[in-house]
Amino acid sequence: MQPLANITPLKPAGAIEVRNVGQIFKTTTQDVIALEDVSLDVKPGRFVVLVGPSGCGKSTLLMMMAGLRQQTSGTITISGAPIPEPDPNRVGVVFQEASLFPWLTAEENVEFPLALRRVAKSERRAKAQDALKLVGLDGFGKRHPHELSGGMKQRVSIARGLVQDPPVLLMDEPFAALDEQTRMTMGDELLRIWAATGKTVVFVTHSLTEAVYLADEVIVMSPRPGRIVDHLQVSLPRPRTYEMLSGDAFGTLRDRIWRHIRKSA
Amino acid sequence: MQPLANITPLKPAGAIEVRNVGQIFKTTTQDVIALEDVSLDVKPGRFVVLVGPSGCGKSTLLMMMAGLRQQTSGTITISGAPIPEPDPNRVGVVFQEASLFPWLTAEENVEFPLALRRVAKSERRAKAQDALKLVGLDGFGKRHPHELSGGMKQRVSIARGLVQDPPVLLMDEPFAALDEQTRMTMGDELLRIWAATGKTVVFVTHSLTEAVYLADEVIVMSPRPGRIVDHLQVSLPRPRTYEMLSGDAFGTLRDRIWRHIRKSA
Amino acid sequence: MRGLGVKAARIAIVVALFAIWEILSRSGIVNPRLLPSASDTLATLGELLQRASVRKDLAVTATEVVTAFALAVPVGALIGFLIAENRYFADVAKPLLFFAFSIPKSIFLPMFILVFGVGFAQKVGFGFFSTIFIVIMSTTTAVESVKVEHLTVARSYGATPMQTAFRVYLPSMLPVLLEALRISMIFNLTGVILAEMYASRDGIGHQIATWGENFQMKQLLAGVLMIAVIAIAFNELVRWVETRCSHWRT
Amino acid sequence: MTAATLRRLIVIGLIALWELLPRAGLIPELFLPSLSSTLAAGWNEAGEYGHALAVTLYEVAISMAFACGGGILLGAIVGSLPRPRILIMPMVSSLYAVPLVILYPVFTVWLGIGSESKIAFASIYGFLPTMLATAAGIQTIDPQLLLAARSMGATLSQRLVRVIIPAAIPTVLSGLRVGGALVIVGVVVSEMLISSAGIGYLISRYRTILDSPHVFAGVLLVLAMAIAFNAAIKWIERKAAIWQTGTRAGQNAAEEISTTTLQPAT
Amino acid sequence: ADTVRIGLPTKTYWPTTIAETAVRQKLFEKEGIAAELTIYRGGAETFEAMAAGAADVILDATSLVSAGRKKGVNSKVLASAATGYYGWQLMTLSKSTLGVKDLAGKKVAITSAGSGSDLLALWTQQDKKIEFTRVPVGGGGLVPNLLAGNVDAAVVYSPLSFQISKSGEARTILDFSKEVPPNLAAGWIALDKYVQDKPQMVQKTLNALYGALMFMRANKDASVKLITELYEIPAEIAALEYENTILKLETDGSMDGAKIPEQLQLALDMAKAGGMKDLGPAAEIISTQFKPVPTKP
Ligand SMILES: Nc1ncnc2c1ncn2[C@@H]1O[C@H](COP(=O)(O)OP(=O)(O)OP(=O)(O)O)[C@@H](O)[C@H]1O
Ligand SMILES: Nc1ncnc2c1ncn2[C@@H]1O[C@H](COP(=O)(O)OP(=O)(O)OP(=O)(O)O)[C@@H](O)[C@H]1O
Ligand SMILES: O=C([O-])O
Ligand SMILES: [Mg+2]
Ligand SMILES: [Mg+2]
Repeated sequence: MQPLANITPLKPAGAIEVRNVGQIFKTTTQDVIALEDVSLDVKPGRFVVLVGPSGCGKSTLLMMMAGLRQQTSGTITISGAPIPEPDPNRVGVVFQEASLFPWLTAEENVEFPLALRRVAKSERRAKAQDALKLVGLDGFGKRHPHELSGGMKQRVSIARGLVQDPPVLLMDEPFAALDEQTRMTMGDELLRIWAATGKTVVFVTHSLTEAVYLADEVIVMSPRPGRIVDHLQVSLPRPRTYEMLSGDAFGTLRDRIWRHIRKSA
Repeated sequence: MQPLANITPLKPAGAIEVRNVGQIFKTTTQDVIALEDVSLDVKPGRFVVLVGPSGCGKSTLLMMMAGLRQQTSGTITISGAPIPEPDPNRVGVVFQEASLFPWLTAEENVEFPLALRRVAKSERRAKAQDALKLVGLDGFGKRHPHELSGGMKQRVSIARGLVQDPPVLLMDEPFAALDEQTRMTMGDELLRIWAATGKTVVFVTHSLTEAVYLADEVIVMSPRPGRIVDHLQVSLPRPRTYEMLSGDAFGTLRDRIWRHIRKSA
Repeated sequence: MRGLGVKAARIAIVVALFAIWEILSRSGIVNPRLLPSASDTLATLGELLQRASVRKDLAVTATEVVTAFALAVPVGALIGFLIAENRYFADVAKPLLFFAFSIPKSIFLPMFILVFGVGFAQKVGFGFFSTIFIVIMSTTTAVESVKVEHLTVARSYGATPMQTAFRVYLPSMLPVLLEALRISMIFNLTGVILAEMYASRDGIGHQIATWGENFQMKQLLAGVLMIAVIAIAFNELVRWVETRCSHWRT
Repeated sequence: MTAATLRRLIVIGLIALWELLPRAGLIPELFLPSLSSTLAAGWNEAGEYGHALAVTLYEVAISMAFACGGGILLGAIVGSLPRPRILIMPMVSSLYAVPLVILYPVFTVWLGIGSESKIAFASIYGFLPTMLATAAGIQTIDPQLLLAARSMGATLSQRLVRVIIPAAIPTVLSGLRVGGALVIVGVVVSEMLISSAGIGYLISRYRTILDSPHVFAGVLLVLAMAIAFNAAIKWIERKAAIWQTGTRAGQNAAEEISTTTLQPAT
Repeated sequence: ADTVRIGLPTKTYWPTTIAETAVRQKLFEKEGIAAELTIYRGGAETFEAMAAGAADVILDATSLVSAGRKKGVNSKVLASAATGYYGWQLMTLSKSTLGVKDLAGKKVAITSAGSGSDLLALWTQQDKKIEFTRVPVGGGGLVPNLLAGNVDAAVVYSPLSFQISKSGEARTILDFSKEVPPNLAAGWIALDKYVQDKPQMVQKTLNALYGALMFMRANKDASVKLITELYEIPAEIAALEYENTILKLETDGSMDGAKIPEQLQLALDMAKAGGMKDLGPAAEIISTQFKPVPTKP
């Protein structure tokens, strides 16, 4: 991990503070209140999962944390400082839509963030290879996006997010297009990387099982306007195992979330 | 449903026959055998779910059934006739990526297939409204795709697929970006429409629960090269209920599929 | 609000340009005989527009320009579309057409007199000839920039070639196409005026040539301004269409 | 018949017509001298034409750098910044609407009648369409790609070079094609109007004294430049084909690549 | 009535004034024909237009007729119009002290290579035995480049020459109308085919044109007024144009005259010196078929 110049000693790298944040979209027809009065504290190194019905504002919240969109009201700080601009040294993003560059190969897409930082060719090739191996795309590096399946594209996009290695990683439904087995493997891989690097992860998913399996905390949102309706601490021990899925603690948490979603969707 | 001119009396509308189909992609680096010797018979009015690990060739198979891509070997017939060209009177497709036209509103996107057939303005507006309501996007008709969330876009795309009302409906991971509640509601809606219209549906999903819940038959594929490794009949009674999910029959089927996926992913 | 600001800024820039022009000329930084002041030029412009003959010339030129444009754009767009759509036709015609584009058209002015004589048909013919290649090329590129997945969707719904053209190609190419339309108009206008300057009985190009050769700078600049205003008016019209059609872009 | 064969037949047909029509007296030699007499005229004055070609090529090369390089760069910058785009683009395209050819004789006052004025004129003539086409192409770029690049901390120049230009490649290439062709036209036309060197100068000088074979020898050289330019663009297009994946142009290019790789090289 | 299409090389050039006068005085009507005037970019373009069949009778440099014959365009000079370069002057800026002799090694602006102004520049070099650089700047570039100091002198046509002389911007250092020996520089021209098909039309056209010249000679005020209007110049300049060009033109037009072959040959020789090749003998392009009978207003 590269040194972070712009953090204050009091707020360690990776802390996220969202204070009374609102987001209003102006459209041609009417104004849309996407988020209203959202407050949220994520301690460094936590794995936080965001769930909520379609259109409740999860992606919008992530975009604001990434500095890709400015909130209409409220403040957001990452590692103690506001984020008026995207800052890859503080935050990395894996988008909901794969957003690969069609003119680059899978490998080159993964290398892209490193190339931006002028990492030496050989080093970035090696890192890209590792990341592709991690997402199970060993040997697909030379393909262009249009030659990949939907799930493969999404995995390339995840590899691109991982290779940047920022203290905060925002992931927007990264596993949505994956089969259950791949999804599990990748979830475990992600937890391994997270544990090893101490990153803060904010992860959006629609799978409640996945949410509980991965999270330290689950944040549940309701739509129109998007609000936080619940904030659960998942106190299951780590490492998580698939046996836990059938345990009571797991079931209780999952049910609690499910009731929220059911109500608001 | 409109009358079908080009079906033979022997092969009723909605039958799908896939015989020894293979698909080889030529890429700049090497040739990719995406599918090999795939054979499959779908009787009219059946609900067939296709599962398999990422990159096994599900989308490719669907594209060939839709006449959007020609197989390298083998034959495919829909309602008794080959499908060298897309034919919206025989087959409708919901694509894996929403592929909405950015210059049209949600409503206009849904109306698109009807507009192509010169359906009267008022009629197609009414149909589009119905379809949007069905996918829970009542009131979002006037928005453009870039003003919608990922899940909303996917639902518009589903509405677009439903509005054309063909005897065969091919759906490629249509619910991937939806939360569990919406997913369930939409699954039930789909089953209702299916039961009422007698359509043949081929449905791709990564959720094994969803697969068993929806299907008459589940077809399991393995990757590189893509082959059919199992073909299950789901004999659970209809209408399906959520209580069945915890039943033994359900668990057995799910486990059987899971073992295949586990092996090949 | 933002629209107003942009308008104000634009007007400010135009005013500033005229002010610089005026100052350059009045202060003698540029010889006023070579660059008459903006105010003098505008006064001359007003005076010229009073003349029935000038108005008639403008009408003649406008008719030629509009006719040539109305012919060149659909024909060119059709050919361009065919090139993009049909591999065989493209392989035959594309290199030849692209090659023809890079030849200075004015070399062929005498040929047009040979074929059409001197008159309306010759001006329109040359305007057409000056415009069609750029229309063809731009259409081809615009077609080629269309996203494959959008075509796939349309294909899956059984869109006819016509429907694909109007419902997929046209909207997705619109920004490129409208830009092409603007440039085409400029070529068209230049073509017609060159033809008028070369041989004619009337038309504004004819006048401009005379003013230039007689060193009547005020009239020359006023004439150029006249043409520029026409071209700019057309530009703005296209832009208006563009903003009406492209609101979905962010 | 393959497309290439038909195309060659057309070209051969045109060449044959060029020789035969004047010979048969169907077109007066004044308008179109036969190809053979044109070639003879060019050959007899080979030195003069060679010198003129050198001058013209020099002017074309420099103008090309200004027009295409500058046009693509500025088009990409202006096209990707919404504010300047809204403010500047209308003014730029309006500026281009001023028929410069008419004012060219006056411009020579400040630019002289040497190569500088040709280069200035041709640069402007080719620059604006290149810039406008590039800027328009930028607008068709998927905004999601720019968002992704921004999230990875791409600076403006990195976004320009690594995202905007590659994504706009089909339009940029056409801008290049149009701009480059216009540079050739611009240089030759300005030489024809006012100059004492270059192919355009020879064309208009011989034209004034009705020496049509020499006029067409000059035209032939212009055609040769156009052919060379087209070959260069084709080469660039082939190099850039890989960038165009996901668009129609990319599909065509990919087909082209696969057909050429499948065919034995003969 | 049958229409004759008259081709004129530029607007502000005396043939235009004459043809316009003929139209306004209804001289063509009096001959029972109609006329359609077309103005071209220059002499070569006018000649091409005639060759293309877009003009029937043109006024142009006689040398082009000779050059055209070698290019498959058969035409003849039907009537002599001017034996001098009236109003053409070699000019420098007023503040310049250069004389003709001082131009050696300097830059002199001409309109374009091979044009009338080029011919005169070449003649000056030969006659004065000096060498200078001829710089083609186009008609529109002559005065601007002179004023801007890009060139040291310029060969200027009328009435532009009168205009900038009168305004005090430039002064004449050589008056070609006086210095160049009389030669048949310009005449009325038609294709042989047209002459053969419609000799009557040609005769009537020439009658009207020479009638117009006669009218102009007889009506100074009306003529000056017409020039003022056509050229958009002050009346005093128009008067100069009238005095110095219109009144100098050939009134007879007949190609029978004893001096004609010699004067025409001189014109061709000058053209040869100017770079024209393949010029035939003068006799080849003389037509004596017509003698203009000026139409009375
Ligand atoms: N650019 C925009 N203009 C207008 N409205 C927008 C825009 N972007 C998002 N919205 C609206 O804001 C709301 C929240 O959108 P967002 O994409 O954050 O949802 P989400 O929770 O990520 O949903 P999903 O699970 O479907 O991805 C939605 O109602 C959407 O329509
Ligand atoms: N145009 C293409 N060129 C080359 N290879 C391709 C192309 N399209 C698909 N493939 C390859 O074919 C295989 C099957 O792809 P397909 O998209 O059918 O997979 P899928 O089963 O739908 O996967 P997913 O669940 O990830 O969507 C993949 O290995 C993919 O890389
Ligand atoms: O020749 C021109 O098109 O300017
Ligand atoms: Mg989202
Ligand atoms: Mg797929």
